[in-house]
Amino acid sequence: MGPESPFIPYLATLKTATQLTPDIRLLSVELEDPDTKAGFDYMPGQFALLSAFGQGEAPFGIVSLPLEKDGLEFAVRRIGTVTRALHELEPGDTLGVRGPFGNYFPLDDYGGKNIIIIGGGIGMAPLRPVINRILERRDNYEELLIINGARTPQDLVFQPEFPTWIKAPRTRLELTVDRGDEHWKGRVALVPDVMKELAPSPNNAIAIICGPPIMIRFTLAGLRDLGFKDNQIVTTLESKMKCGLGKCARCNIGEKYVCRDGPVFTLEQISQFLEQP
Amino acid sequence: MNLFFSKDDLSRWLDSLLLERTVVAPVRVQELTMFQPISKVGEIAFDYDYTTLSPKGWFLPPSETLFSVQRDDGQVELVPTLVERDAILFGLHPCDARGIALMDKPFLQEPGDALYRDRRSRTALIGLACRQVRPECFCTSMGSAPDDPSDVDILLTEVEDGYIVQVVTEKGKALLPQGLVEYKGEVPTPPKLQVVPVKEVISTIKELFNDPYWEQLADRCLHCNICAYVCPTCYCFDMRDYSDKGKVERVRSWESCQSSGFSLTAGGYDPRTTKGERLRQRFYHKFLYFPEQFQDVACVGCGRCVRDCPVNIDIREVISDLKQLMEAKSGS
Amino acid sequence: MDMELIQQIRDKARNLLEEGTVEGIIGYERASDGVTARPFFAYEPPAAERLIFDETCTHNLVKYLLDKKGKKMAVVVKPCDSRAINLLLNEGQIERDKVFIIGVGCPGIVETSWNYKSETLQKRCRSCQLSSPLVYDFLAGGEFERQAEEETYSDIAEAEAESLANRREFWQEQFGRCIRCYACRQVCPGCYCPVCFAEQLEPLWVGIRIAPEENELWQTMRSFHLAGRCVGCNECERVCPVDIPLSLLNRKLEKDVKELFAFQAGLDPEEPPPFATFKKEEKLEFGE
Amino acid sequence: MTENYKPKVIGFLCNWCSYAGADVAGTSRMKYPPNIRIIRVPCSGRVDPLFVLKCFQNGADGVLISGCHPGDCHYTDGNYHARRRFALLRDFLDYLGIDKKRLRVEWVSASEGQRFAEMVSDFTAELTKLGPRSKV
Repeated sequence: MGPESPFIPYLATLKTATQLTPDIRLLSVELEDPDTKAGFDYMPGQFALLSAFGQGEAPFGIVSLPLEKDGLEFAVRRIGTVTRALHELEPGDTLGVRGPFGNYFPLDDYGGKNIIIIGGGIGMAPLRPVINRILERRDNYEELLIINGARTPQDLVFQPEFPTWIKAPRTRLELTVDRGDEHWKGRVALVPDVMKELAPSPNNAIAIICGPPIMIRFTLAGLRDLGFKDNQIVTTLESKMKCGLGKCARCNIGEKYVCRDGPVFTLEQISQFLEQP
Repeated sequence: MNLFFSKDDLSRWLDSLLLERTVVAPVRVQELTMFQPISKVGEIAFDYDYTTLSPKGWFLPPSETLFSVQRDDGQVELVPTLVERDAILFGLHPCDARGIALMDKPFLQEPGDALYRDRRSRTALIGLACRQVRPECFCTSMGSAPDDPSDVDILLTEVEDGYIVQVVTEKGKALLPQGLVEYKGEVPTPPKLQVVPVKEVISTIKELFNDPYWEQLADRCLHCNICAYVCPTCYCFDMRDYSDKGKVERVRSWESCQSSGFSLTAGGYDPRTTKGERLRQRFYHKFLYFPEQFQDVACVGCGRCVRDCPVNIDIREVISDLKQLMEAKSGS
Repeated sequence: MDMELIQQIRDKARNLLEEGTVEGIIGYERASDGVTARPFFAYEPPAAERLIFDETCTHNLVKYLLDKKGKKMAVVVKPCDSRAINLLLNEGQIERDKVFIIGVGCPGIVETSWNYKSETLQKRCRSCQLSSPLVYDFLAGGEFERQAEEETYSDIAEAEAESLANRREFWQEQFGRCIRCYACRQVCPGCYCPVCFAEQLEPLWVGIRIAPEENELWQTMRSFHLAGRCVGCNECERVCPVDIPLSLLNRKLEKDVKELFAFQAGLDPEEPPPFATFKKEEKLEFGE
Repeated sequence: MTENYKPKVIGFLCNWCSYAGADVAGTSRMKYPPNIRIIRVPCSGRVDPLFVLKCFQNGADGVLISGCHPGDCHYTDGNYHARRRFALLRDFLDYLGIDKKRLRVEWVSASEGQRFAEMVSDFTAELTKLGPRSKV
């Protein structure tokens, strides 16, 4: 199996690891081989398979933007054997990266539109590069509404970036939690209810949502009530993925392979899936 | 142009191949026949009618190490498993050869699996045409035939005192000794087989996705992995790292859509939880998803799942059930 | 084929469905090879006509009750299968009032495989002492006088007599063939853990590697988890696609449990199984 | 027997009696072979047969399970259950080709440091005679 085998990860070094929430860590990773690093181009919405050698591999959305100075970033929630090992890595340790895989958010098609971004918990991760890419080219887009929900205040993801999001032009950041605590002064409500309350208009708008299945189900219903059509709602599916190459047939939902045909789909596409995710 | 091998010619030839190649052939193991590397030609069960497991295991083994992780003074190196030796896969029936050709599609599709590709290119397939068939065989309905040479390098057909040698590819030709006598005799006609109406089902199966048929069929299913593991065209796999015995290696193993953890995500979400959904996935992958992705049906009609399913979920019966359901549905 | 026995089962099944006493019948129907039998689920009265019972009805249907928890089901039960009912009652997996047991006086089941029915009785039937199921709500075909031979575990004794090295080599070869299809687990009424130890990732007891050592750990632990619980239906050995003689494992433990603890699984739903109890004064082999 | 063969022994010692006994052996400088790796468990009843099998799979040559004398169990009946469990497992392993002498179950109280040291020495000597497990 020569080096070009798609099953062999690129070696990478963990540069920094910052704790975003009690169980989510932001890993900043640098590919060791300079040519690979230069050639590793990706778009918001694509994912990679991270290897914690000795445990295994798991798919994670790439949450940084390409050409950012400090390499690839992944938000990893500690939830299984691989994620636990990733949480135990120290800066300087070696890990494996395979990718980039999958399709991406077609942000260029959303030029001139109002963008509504709704994320729940770790669901915020794949949406971060979308937000930062929109802020990078702010004039291409109209209003940007970000609804970021979590179980508790310390579970809100990407808090260090909230100030820049709030200060960005024509951008509105709405935070909400299921359960507040003594010094939480913000909203205490479920994401779908916040969305209904803010009632964003569907004309010339695109809604990008990602979060736990229960949140997605109710948020979708709310969006439809507001008049959003299925081709205006985009999400990224989280399914069991092993190879990322369309071979191991673990990630297929209906006739679609999430790792190659997705993970980004419009609701219209998903509704035509034979099998509902 | 057909050549001819006497039984002794064949043994001598295989002996010569054994010198510098691994020869994998059907071998009797207690009451079973299994494809195994042989050390002497005498071990080969030339007259076998079926093997419990298909020869896919030579190209996608039940378990294999994809690469091992070597750490010396902090520097990590990934050492891939390499194919050491050329090999001969001897005595596989045409249906199994077609199974391998079908498995080539996902594994060689860009970006191709290098280990699989190396094994495929360094293994010559010497097929053995079927002289008798079993009641559960239906290869002709699946585009193969008891004497179909299309997916092997050489096809042997047993006749009175030897074998007809049909050279199919250059790779096969290069293996053969010089001066083989031409076979002028009459080529035996292959046995007839039942017809299974799979073509009609392929085009209509989509409509039956939410039909209660699947839950009823799955009532008796045990959700073991037999049908997937004996099947020549089931290639789903799982990958995990092992760090016991002082080495860290990434292992790839067979996995089946019937097992409980197949579509379970780490967060606990599983799109397929009921028995019917799980069993349906097996037939939809074979008769809809694979055809949509690779324009071919992922079944070769070898009858292994029919034979080994503990509760007789018979793929031919499922196909005819689906046909009747469609006819009832469209009122024809 | 005893048509009189079959008719009794069909009539009983039909009126159970007509009365709505049960939501479904778990029984047998003819398999697609026209020779052997396969499990069959009847939910509508007319479907009862497909029910059969003959010497090829080898499956232990009791395990299917675990998929139908909460629903009242009827199940066709042979004497050996009835021990599985007692096992699952003893372990609180099924509720007696949720199961209508159609017992069958069983003439004995023959060795079968796909498209093949032999004349020889299965090993478990040759030594079966039960003339009718231990528990039933309706008995089809009446009791069956058995002239069963004594279970002498002669094959186990033979294996025990082998040298340690021979035994090691024998089992290494048998376990070497295992492909971990887990059919032995999926068919077994005693195997119902939500996450089997073989599928646990934390800790990784067995893992996904299909290799002799992992296979040995799997087979040894699976059979040991059935010590004092295996009811001897021997379906695990029947379904094994690579012919591993699993009954040599289960019946070895069955013999030892009888000798050490005078207990046999599934005979009495109230009696605690061997590992759930103990006798202070018993010596076993560790002195004191 | 290769001279430098040193058997690898895993010892599951119950915290209340045998582990304390081993401590006594240690603190009073009683000599016993260092081949044993001790794993403290709350009770001999806590030892799962899977632990024993995993030890043998990972290369142990011998496994010791030591708990309180029957009747002295801190949890009243942990050792009674362990006694039944390993009486059965021992014969079963032997049946599968793992010599039953490689699995030893002993009752050592907190004061029997001497007896613990002698038992471990005796067990290690026996395992040395038996040779490495994988060789069998």
